[in-house]
Amino acid sequence: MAKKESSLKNMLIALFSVTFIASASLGLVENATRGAIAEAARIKQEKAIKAVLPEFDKLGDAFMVKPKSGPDSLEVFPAYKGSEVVGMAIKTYTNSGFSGHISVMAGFKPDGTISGYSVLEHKETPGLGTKMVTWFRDATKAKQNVIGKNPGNINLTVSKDGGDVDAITAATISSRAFLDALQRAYDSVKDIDASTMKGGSK
Amino acid sequence: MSKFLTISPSPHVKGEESVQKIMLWVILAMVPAMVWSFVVFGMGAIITTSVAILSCVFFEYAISRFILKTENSVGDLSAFLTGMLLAFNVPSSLPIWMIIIGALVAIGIGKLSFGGLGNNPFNPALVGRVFLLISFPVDMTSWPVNNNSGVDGVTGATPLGLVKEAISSGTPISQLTDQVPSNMDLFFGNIGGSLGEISAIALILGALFMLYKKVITWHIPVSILGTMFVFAGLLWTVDSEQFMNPMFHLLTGGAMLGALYMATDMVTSPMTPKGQLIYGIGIGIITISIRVFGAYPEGISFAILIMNAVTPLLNRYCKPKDFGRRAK
Amino acid sequence: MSVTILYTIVTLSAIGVLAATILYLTAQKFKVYEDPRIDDVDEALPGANCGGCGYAGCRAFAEACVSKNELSDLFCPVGGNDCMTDIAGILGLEAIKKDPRVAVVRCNGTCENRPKTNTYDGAVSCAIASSLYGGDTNCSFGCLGCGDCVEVCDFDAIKMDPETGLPVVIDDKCVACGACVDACPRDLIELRRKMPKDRKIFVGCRNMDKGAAAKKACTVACIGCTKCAKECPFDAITIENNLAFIDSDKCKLCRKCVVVCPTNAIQELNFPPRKVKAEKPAAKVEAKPVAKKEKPAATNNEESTEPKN
Amino acid sequence: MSKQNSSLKKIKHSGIVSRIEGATIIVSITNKSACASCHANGTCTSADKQDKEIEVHNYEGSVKVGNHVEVICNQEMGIKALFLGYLLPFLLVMLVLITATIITDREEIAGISALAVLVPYYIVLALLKQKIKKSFTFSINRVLE
Amino acid sequence: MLKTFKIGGVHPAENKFSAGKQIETLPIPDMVTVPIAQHIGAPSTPVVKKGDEVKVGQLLAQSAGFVSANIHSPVSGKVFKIDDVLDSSGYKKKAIIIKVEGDEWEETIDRSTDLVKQTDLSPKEIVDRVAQSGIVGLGGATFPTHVKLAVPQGMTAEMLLINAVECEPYLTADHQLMMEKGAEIMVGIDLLMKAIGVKKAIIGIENNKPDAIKHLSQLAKEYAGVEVCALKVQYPQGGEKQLINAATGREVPSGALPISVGCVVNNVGTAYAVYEAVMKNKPLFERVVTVTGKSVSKPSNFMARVGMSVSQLVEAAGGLPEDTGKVISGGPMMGKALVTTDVPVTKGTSGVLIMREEEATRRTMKNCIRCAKCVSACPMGLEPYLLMTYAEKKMWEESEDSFVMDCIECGSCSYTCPADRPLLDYIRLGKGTVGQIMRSRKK
Amino acid sequence: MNQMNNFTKGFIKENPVFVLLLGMCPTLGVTSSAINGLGMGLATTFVLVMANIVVSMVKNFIPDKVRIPSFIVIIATFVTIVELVMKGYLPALFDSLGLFIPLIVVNCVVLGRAEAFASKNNLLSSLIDGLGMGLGFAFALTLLGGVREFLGAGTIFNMTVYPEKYGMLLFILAPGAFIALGYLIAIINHFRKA
Amino acid sequence: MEYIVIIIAAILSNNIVLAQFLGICPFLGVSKKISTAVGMTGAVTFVMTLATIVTYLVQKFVLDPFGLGFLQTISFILIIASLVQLVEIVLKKVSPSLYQALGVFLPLITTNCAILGVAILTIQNDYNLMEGVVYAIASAVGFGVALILFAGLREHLDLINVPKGMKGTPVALIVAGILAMAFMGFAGLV
Ligand SMILES: Cc1cc2nc3c(=O)[nH]c(=O)nc-3n(C[C@H](O)[C@H](O)[C@H](O)COP(=O)(O)O)c2cc1C
Ligand SMILES: Cc1cc2nc3c(=O)[nH]c(=O)nc-3n(C[C@H](O)[C@H](O)[C@H](O)COP(=O)(O)O)c2cc1C
Ligand SMILES: Cc1cc2nc3c(=O)[nH]c(=O)nc-3n(C[C@H](O)[C@H](O)[C@H](O)COP(=O)(O)O)c2cc1C
Ligand SMILES: Cc1cc2nc3c(=O)[nH]c(=O)nc-3n(C[C@H](O)[C@H](O)[C@H](O)CO)c2cc1C
Ligand code: SF4
Ligand code: SF4
Ligand code: SF4
Ligand code: SF4
Ligand code: FES
Repeated sequence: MAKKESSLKNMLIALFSVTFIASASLGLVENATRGAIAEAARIKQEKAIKAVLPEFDKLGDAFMVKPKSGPDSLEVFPAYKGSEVVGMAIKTYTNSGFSGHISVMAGFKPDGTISGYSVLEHKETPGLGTKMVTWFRDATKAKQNVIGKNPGNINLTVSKDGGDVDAITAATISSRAFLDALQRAYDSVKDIDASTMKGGSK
Repeated sequence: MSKFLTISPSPHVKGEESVQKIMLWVILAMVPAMVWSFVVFGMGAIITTSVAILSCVFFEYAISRFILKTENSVGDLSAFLTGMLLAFNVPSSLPIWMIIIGALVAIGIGKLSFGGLGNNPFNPALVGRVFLLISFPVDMTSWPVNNNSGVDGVTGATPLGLVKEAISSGTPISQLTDQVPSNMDLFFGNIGGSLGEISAIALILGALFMLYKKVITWHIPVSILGTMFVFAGLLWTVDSEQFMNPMFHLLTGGAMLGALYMATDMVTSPMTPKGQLIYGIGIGIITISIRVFGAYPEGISFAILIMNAVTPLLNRYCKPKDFGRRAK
Repeated sequence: MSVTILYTIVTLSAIGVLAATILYLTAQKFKVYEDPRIDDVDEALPGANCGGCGYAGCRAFAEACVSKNELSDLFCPVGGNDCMTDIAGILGLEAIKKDPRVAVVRCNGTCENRPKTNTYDGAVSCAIASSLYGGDTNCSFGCLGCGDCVEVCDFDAIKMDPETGLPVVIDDKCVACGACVDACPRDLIELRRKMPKDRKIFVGCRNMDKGAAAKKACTVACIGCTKCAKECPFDAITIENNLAFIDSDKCKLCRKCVVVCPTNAIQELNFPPRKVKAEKPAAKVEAKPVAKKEKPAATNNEESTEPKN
Repeated sequence: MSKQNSSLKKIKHSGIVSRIEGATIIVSITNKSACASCHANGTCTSADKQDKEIEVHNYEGSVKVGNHVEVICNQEMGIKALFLGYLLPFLLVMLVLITATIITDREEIAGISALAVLVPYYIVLALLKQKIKKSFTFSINRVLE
Repeated sequence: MLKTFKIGGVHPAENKFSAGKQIETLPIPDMVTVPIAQHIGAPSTPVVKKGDEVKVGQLLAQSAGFVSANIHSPVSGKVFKIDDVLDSSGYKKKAIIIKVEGDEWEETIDRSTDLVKQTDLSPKEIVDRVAQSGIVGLGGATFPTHVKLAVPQGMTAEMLLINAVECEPYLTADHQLMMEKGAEIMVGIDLLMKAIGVKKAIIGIENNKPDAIKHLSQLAKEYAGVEVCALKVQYPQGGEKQLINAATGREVPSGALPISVGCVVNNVGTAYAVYEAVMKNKPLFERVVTVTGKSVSKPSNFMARVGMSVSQLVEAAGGLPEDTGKVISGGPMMGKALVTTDVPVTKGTSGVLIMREEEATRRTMKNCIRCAKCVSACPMGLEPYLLMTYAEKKMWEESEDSFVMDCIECGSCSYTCPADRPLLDYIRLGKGTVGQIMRSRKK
Repeated sequence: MNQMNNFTKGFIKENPVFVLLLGMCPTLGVTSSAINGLGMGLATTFVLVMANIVVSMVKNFIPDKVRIPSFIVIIATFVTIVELVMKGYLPALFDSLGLFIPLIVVNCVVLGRAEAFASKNNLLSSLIDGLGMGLGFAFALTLLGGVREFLGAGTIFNMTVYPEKYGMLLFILAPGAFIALGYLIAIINHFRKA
Repeated sequence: MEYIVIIIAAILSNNIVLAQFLGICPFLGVSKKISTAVGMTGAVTFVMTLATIVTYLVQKFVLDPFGLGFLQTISFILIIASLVQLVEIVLKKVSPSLYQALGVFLPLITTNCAILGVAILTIQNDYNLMEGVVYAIASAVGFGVALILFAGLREHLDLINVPKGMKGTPVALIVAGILAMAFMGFAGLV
């Protein structure tokens, strides 16, 4: 087939059809994947929440709280077993990581003890700062494990700064930042009276 | 006359200097600091130094002989010197295999990849050291405590590390006075740190010898230390609770070692006095910036490497004093 | 169909058509129309980028071929006639045929033929040695042996023979780019017509001194005696400045001149041994000039036949 | 700087004489895109090439159409061109952007007015066409072939 | 502090073994070889032919252009032949070979040793005499002196500088000449001042010749405007640009001649030759030559006739030692290595230096370690390490832009380089090639 | 043209990364591990193959002068598709490749092949060419990622080879990317020429 | 303060070339001469700023309101490509001589990852317009710093005898690697 010559009409037609087809197919693909993308995001979030809280059967409505320090509000997800609040997952953050922003999902039992955490987003150095993903929940190392501890009772800072938690070797900065994020979460929710949030309100 | 006459273009006489001699003078200049490190850190220092030197010399020989297939240049002693400086830049407790990796990086990547002595744009020993620092931050920042008894295994912080920790956790400097060693201790080397950097006096003695032998000129050391002093001094005047005094900055960490022995490496520093002054000022500013504002307690290695990268530009734009060309 | 798809189509088509129009307009305004034949020619070229054709590189040569639209003064010495025929085919033009050429070193001043009189100890560079003095022998026309020619050859086609101290051209690798010709400060290297089986006959000497002086400096020097010129049936030999020169375009390899030369200055390479001489191989060893002269021929032979099998 | 290499002060570019109009020689140079200096530009055509024509006045030597020549201009000229072509409009855009942000605090207005300021800028440039022309002159350094 | 030039310089071991040795006159040999190219510029044209009888001082070859010089016979005898012979350049050049018979001088030459001070010649006449007598610069460059004395239109000379620096190690010819012929030199200076029309002359002498400084200062008292300037010992103070800079603080601009800063520079030997030519009518056919070296048994200063074989001088100084590795015509920094000692002495031969084998060979070169020693040694403010690289890589444009043409070939860079790089070898190559390119561009 | 040759040339002879030095940003940016390299490589391969197919199909409809804009649109479409699909089904990989997925658009390998090959050849050849080039790219990225992961963390595809404490962290970080690629190219050049 | 953090991060600790790997092609390609490197920096600054402003507006006022975030890639690339070309056309029309001078001085700027990357990152980092612009400028400066340093080093490499196998790209990459390593010293500087 002969090549189309470059007349203005031909070109406009060609261009228009290319963009048209492109946009149409993109729209279709977007349509098709939208559900999956939203689902993936939801699963991710739910997984994170599951990982940090004790067993629950249903999540309540998420709400925002204003932290004591820092500009951005934190999102809180209350979890219920029956109508009992069994814990709250808080999406907290810090900006003092070695490479800036770190986002953590932290779980607290109603009494304020930490039930778990998972690091959602960070840019820390592989091999150093990245260790925080597991470091602070190593049940065999009492001095570095934060699970089951209550920030109200212990000093949630690294031992170098006089606190009760051992920092990651050679990554004190990341450790400090991580603990800062936890502390922020604790401070923002410690005054919420869990019992007032009756489950199944909706 | 038994043989043919020799013909060559003029000049027919040659000065006394040779590459080997220059390197030898630097090595000799470093002996006091080395001896001091042996005294302070004992066996660890001796092992570290000898492993570093041996492996640098070995890699220089092996790589040029078997990979590049060029004449090996072990004889010019520059690999020996690189090894010595590498050892000076690491804690005496560094595992031996890490030292060997450092030597391989210094010689293989830092030097021979560019064609050997004289061609490398970056200081090989520092390439090795920074590589180690980034790759093995834990071991590279575990300092054996400086106790003359030579007991191994106890680690402590360097004065710079101590201060960095304290400041970043919000402790004002006035509360640190009992932890930070006195200037006298810093000067004579009664502190923890990398093997060769601890005793300012030993390093200065050696540098005076190099100055006397005309291996180095005053421009680089003076501009580095001067800039550090002024910059740190400014910060200190602004807030002496947040920032350490300038003398402390000069005497701690690698300031002396870097300014006197590593920034002065002729291969990687600018050619003209003017270029050297700018180079030194750059190193000074970057070093203090990293120390004070950055994540690392010490920044002189990075500062020297960065200014090494600027050196070609300085060579390009800072020309020697001209003769009869000004009018043009 | 969801409303998003509609938006998508509208937005994207708008952006797309707008952007594409701008892109198109620019393309129309600026884009160099690059003759696709340039690519084809470029592909046909050997890609050595040696500059032997006189252009900055193969691409520049390809552009020249296409833009000039005739090939009369364009020739790629590396690709040779085959390559030029291909190019002519691509462009539908007539290629001119050039006889393939090969570099020849016109000096046979080996250690025996040309005794050393001093030792050179300057920078290893023929250009420098040559600007300093007449060289480390009494011949101020001969090879200086620092290998400037070897240095410039991009094709590894010229090597220093450590035994003779003279450069040797490896015929199979030489593409006649002429880089070495320019590099030699003594003008020793000549591009000569390539003959069958790499045979060659040439005057291996550039010494323009008078006969006696030349002969004193080097046993195989050309003394300008004109015997060869008289002998040559094809008028291929001219004598100028006490020096004979054999025009390779006229020479028919009859080897007559070789025999008459009183100093063995004319070299014959890659020929089968002469019957008369083959009978007395022992004589060769005694007659040093001859023996030595055959030497580079031998190396040459070896090297050049090697890649063939 | 008392001494500066003169090669630093000159910018050279080779081109081909495409036309000669009286005293003006028009040299066509191929301007390559940033990617074109990459040696794979044969494979990658996002490496645009554009032909640009450059006018050379007052050349004393003789050239023919088709000659390869080396065109030079001094570095100050390049820097001036850079300033007028990119730096000044950039500064204008920034100025308007900052002012508009401060005054209106609305991003769309600030952004669009910042872009819009380029229109008058280019109009002014167009008006000054002749004047600018005078300050950008090229010369032929040597004939390559 | 003593004066010296502003940048660069080195200080090689002085080794002035022949200092204080009286100038000896050598016996006349049987045969002399007089090259026709003994100066910068066009080779002279022979005016004698084979078989001609010549006398001492008779014209042998005539100046062949503006920058060229006459050549006179150093001996009396018969022209044996005119042929190409190896000269100190290492190439064969044309020379007039004379078989010596007796020692018969031209009558016009005043052979007495009386000091003549008074003359009423005009400047023009002085310059003509200088030109007639074939005087060329004896400081090493052998530039025809009469050309220098003809100050170009539009320029004015302000002062004469006498180059008595002798900064080359080993050489003592100028030094000894000053000690023995001080009075004549002063007259020569007076004549030169007159010729170029200046009232001021400075004699630059390095501080390692205190006796010469004292002696000439004494003599200079009689001459208004002539002063002696003691200089710090520093090579290459003898380079004219450096000398001007050291003595006056002026800088000769790049590519310009000394006259552009109002100076004319002449060597002391030249001044003496001018005296002899003008006052005694004696053309230039002999000069002082130092023969020296660590292994030379009798380092000496000789008055040698042009055309004598270098080997004769060497014999007179005790013969060529067993372990000789190199024979140099001139000093160790600027001199030329000789292929053989069978080359003639010329007007430019200031010394013959014999080096032992172990001194003679260079060490193999290593990579440049960027120590910048060459940069700080270069008296012209160049960057030799770069210039060498440019030459190695054939980057001629960059060489030109880095002012390779300003190099005075003093060799301070090569001397000082710890990596034993043959810097000057390559820079000279660069200079030559760039010079050619520049010339071809002018055309 | 020989289809086999068409396919294999992308691996060594005309490898886009090692030989042609194209698409250096993703090459350096995503290769901190073998798996990331592979993921990025495959994503690029997909775009390359699809773009090649479509371009060779529509080549005759598109007038020369709007070729490049049309190609850009086509490529960008496929990139977006990859982006959407990955986000939906491989969210973890998408997170680690991040910015470099959209940047496939400007990867010269893609546009280059479309323009230089697909717009001149038939569908089958274009498909094979795209596949070969893409897999060559993927191969290079995986190799580089593997080397960096091995040297830096002691693992390959997350399988531990030696204890992590011996790993040279630098190789996982930015400088390691440059250095590892530098030596890889040197080694490959050596063997290619030999 | 916010701006200083953005600036220092983009130039030093998070340098667009040495830490983020954007714009490697021009970094390796246009770095042969220092003067060109300087010119490139100026040109890239202008284009990057413009591109960021335009793409920001499109994202915030076209794509986002209609829920078309997924069209980011395709629309940005088209916009940037045409913007770059538009600048050239306009310049050529309004001042041919200026355009000629630039042509001799600089290579063309084409859409490269750096420009597209910065536009996308501005959106991803949730910068507002002003922050985005500052980020774009700082990135361009960071690009320039890396480019100019590298150009100087390349000129040095041209003058030395690099071992055969390392010549060209390999040694350039090693230099870039060591440079990146040195820049890691700025980590945490903000
Ligand atoms: C390349 C590199 C990356 C680093 N990344 C981190 C990091 O992610 N988190 C951290 O806390 N420290 C990191 N550090 C280490 C810090 O710079 C610093 O050395 C450390 O915080 C010192 O404190 P420590 O040894 O007391 O923990 C890194 C160091 C290097 C060399
Ligand atoms: C490096 C160098 C060193 C020189 N040293 C001397 C010297 O020591 N004595 C001297 O008379 N001329 C020396 N000259 C030559 C002078 O530059 C100049 O040519 C001479 O003084 C001019 O005088 P003339 O023409 O009378 O020889 C030297 C030249 C150079 C380039
Ligand atoms: C072409 C040429 C013309 C010269 N013309 C003059 C002149 O007119 N006046 C002058 O004083 N010297 C003149 N000189 C001499 C130089 O200044 C200088 O003395 C000579 O080259 C030797 O100097 P040197 O021994 O320092 O190298 C000329 C030299 C050359 C090469
Ligand atoms: C004054 C001086 C300082 C030196 N400093 C260093 C150094 O810091 N690191 C190093 O590897 N080599 C050093 N060297 C040795 C040598 O220059 C170095 O190995 C080269 O950079 C290798 O090409 C130094 C040499 C001298 C003369
Ligand atoms: S030998 Fe000479 S002519 Fe032949 S390829 Fe080599 S450089 Fe070219
Ligand atoms: S042939 Fe010429 S270039 Fe080659 S070594 Fe001999 S003199 Fe040198
Ligand atoms: S020889 Fe030339 S470059 Fe070397 S020091 Fe002397 S003037 Fe400078
Ligand atoms: S003196 Fe030698 S080693 Fe030093 S910079 Fe100059 S050339 Fe290089
Ligand atoms: S791949 Fe990033 S600029 Fe080319």
